[in-house]
Amino acid sequence: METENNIPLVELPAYQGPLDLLLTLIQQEKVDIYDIPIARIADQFVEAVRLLGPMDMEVTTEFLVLAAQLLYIKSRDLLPKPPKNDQDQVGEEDLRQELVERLLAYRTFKQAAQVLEGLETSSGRSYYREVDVEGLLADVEPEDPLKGIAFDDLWKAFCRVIERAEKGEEIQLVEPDEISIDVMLADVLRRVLLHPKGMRFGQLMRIGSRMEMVVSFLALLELLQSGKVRAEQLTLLSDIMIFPTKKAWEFTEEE
Amino acid sequence: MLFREPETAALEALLFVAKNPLTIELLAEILELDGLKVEELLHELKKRYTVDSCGLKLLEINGGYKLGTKPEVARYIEILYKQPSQALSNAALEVLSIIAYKQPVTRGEVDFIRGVQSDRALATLVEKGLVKDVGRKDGPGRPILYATTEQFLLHFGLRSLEDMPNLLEVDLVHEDEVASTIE
Amino acid sequence: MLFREPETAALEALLFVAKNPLTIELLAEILELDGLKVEELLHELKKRYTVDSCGLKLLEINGGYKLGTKPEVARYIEILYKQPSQALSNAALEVLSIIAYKQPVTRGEVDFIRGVQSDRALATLVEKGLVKDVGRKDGPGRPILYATTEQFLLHFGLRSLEDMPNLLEVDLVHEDEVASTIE
Repeated sequence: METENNIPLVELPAYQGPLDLLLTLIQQEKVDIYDIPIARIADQFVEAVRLLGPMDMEVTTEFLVLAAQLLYIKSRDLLPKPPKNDQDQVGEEDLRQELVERLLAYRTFKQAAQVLEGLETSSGRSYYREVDVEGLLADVEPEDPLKGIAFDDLWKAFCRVIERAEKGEEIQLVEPDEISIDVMLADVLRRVLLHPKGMRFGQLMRIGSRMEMVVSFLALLELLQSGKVRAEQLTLLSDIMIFPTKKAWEFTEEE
Repeated sequence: MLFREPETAALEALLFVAKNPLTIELLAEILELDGLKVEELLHELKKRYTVDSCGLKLLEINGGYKLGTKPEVARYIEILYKQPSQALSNAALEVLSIIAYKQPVTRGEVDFIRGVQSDRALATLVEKGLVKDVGRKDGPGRPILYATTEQFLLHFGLRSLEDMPNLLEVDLVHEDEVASTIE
Repeated sequence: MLFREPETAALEALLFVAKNPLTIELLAEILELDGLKVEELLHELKKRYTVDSCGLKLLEINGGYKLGTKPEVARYIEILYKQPSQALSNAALEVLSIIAYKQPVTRGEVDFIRGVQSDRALATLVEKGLVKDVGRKDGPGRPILYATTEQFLLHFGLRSLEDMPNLLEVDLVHEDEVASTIE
C-alpha cells in the first residue's frame, strides 16, 4: 500500500488551519475518517506544511503541533503492539480517537459554514434604516417627571429629612463618652439649619445622657463662637432661640 | 410603461436608507438616469404615498429628498418612543425638597443635611430637568450650586420661588410631631 | 372597506421609525387593535410591497417585524454607501457557524474546534455586528462569551435561530463529546 510514496501536489492556497489541511488530505485520499491510514497521511501532512512555506509564526506553530501529534501516533503504530493491558496502548487509542472526534466536529462546522455561505447568497442583501432615536425623541414631549407628585409629597420628604436629623441616629449608636465634639457639632448644626425660623434652646438640648447633653452644649457654644449660629432671648424668662446665620453654610466641601 | 419599475424601487430604497437628504444629481448618478427622469419618478413616489393607508411621506429638505412619516401618525410614534416616566425615589424627593428650600445649595450641603450621599438622586433630578447647575460657590473647591428649574415651578403651579409655601405656613397645616417641634 | 387606512398608515410609520423589530403584541397595544387585526394589516402591507416599483420589504425576525429594502436593489444602496458588499471570508464563516450552533461560546472553544486562532475572524464578525459579547463564562480567566445578533439573522435571511439548518445528528453527538473535553 506504500507503493506510491510521492506526495500529491496540494493545490489549496490557504488552509483554515491544520484540521482543515488534514481533512483535505483525507478527502483527497478518499479514506474513511474513522480509519485514517496514519502513516501515509502523517507524511503527507508534514510535507504539505513544509510546502506551505513561510507563514506567520503562530499559524506555523499550530500546524507543527498537529504534525507532531500525527508523527507520534504513526510511531506508536509502527512499534510492536504491547500486551493489551498496557496503559500506553490505551493512550494511543485515546489520541487517535480524540483526533477523529476533533476532525468530525470540525467537518460539521465547515459544512455549516458552507450552508451559511449559501444562505448569504440566496437570501440577498437587505438594508435597514439607521434610526435616529434621539432625533425622534427631540420632537416628543417628555413626560412630566413629577407626575402624580403633589407639593405635599415634597413637604413630607422634607419632614423625613428633619425627622432623621432630630433622631440623630448615628450619635445614639455611639457610647456617650465617645461622642466627639465634631460629630456633635455637625448634628447640632444640621438641626439648626433645618429650622431657619429658630429653634428653642431646650429643644436643641436633646434628652440624653449627661455626657451627650454636655457635649451638645459645648458644640453649641463653639457654633456661637464661630458665628455659625446666633442666640436670641426676647424677654428675660422666655426661651432662648437659636438661629442659623449665613456663616452656617460655610462648613461645606471640606469633608 | 411610462415608469421604470426597478428604478422606482431603487429610488424608494435609497430614500429609505439615506441618513441625509439625497439630491436629484446624486440620485441620477446612482440610478443612471437623467435628472428629469428622476424628478418624474420622485413625483410618482409622492403620488403613491398620498393614499390614506400609507404612513410614509416624501420630504424635501434643502433641495434634497428623503423619506419621513406623515404628520397624522405622529401620535403613534410618540407612544412607541415615550419612555414610561419612572416615579421619583424617596431619596430624590428629599434632595429636591432640600434644594427647593435652601437653594442655591451645593451637593455637599445637601449631603450634610441628609446625613447621606446624594449624588445619584441629584443626578436623576438634573437629568429630569427639575434641578439645574446655577454657578459655583466661592470657597475651597468652588463647588457647583444647584437650584430648582422652571419646570419645577410649572409642575407645582408656582409662579416664582416666592410662591413656595414657607416652612412656617406649612407647619401650621401639619400637626404631627415633627411640625410642632419647629414652631 | 375591509381595511383600516389610518391604522395601516400608522403601522407602516411605526415600522419605519422603529429601531428594533416590533412584535404583534406591541403593535396591537399602540394601534389599539387586536392581534388578529394587526396580523391582517401586516399581511396587507406585505402584499403592497410586492409590486415591482416598491423598494421595501417586510421582514419577520424573532417574532417581530421590521422594514428593509428588497435584495434586488442592494447594488444601488451599495453605490450610495460606496461600499461594495464584501462576502465573509471562509474563516469568518467557520467561526460564525460555530458561534451560531454553540452559542454562547468562548473564543477558546472556537479556537479549539477550528484548531487555529480565530481572533481576527472574530473581531471582523463583532465589527460587522453579526456577533456580540454576551457576558462572561464562570471559571478561570472568566473568558468572554459570544453569541449571534439580530443582525446575523437579518444578514442570512433567517427568521429566528430555529430556522438554522440542522447539523447532521451524528456529527452533533460527536461534537458534543468534544465540547465536553474542552471544559
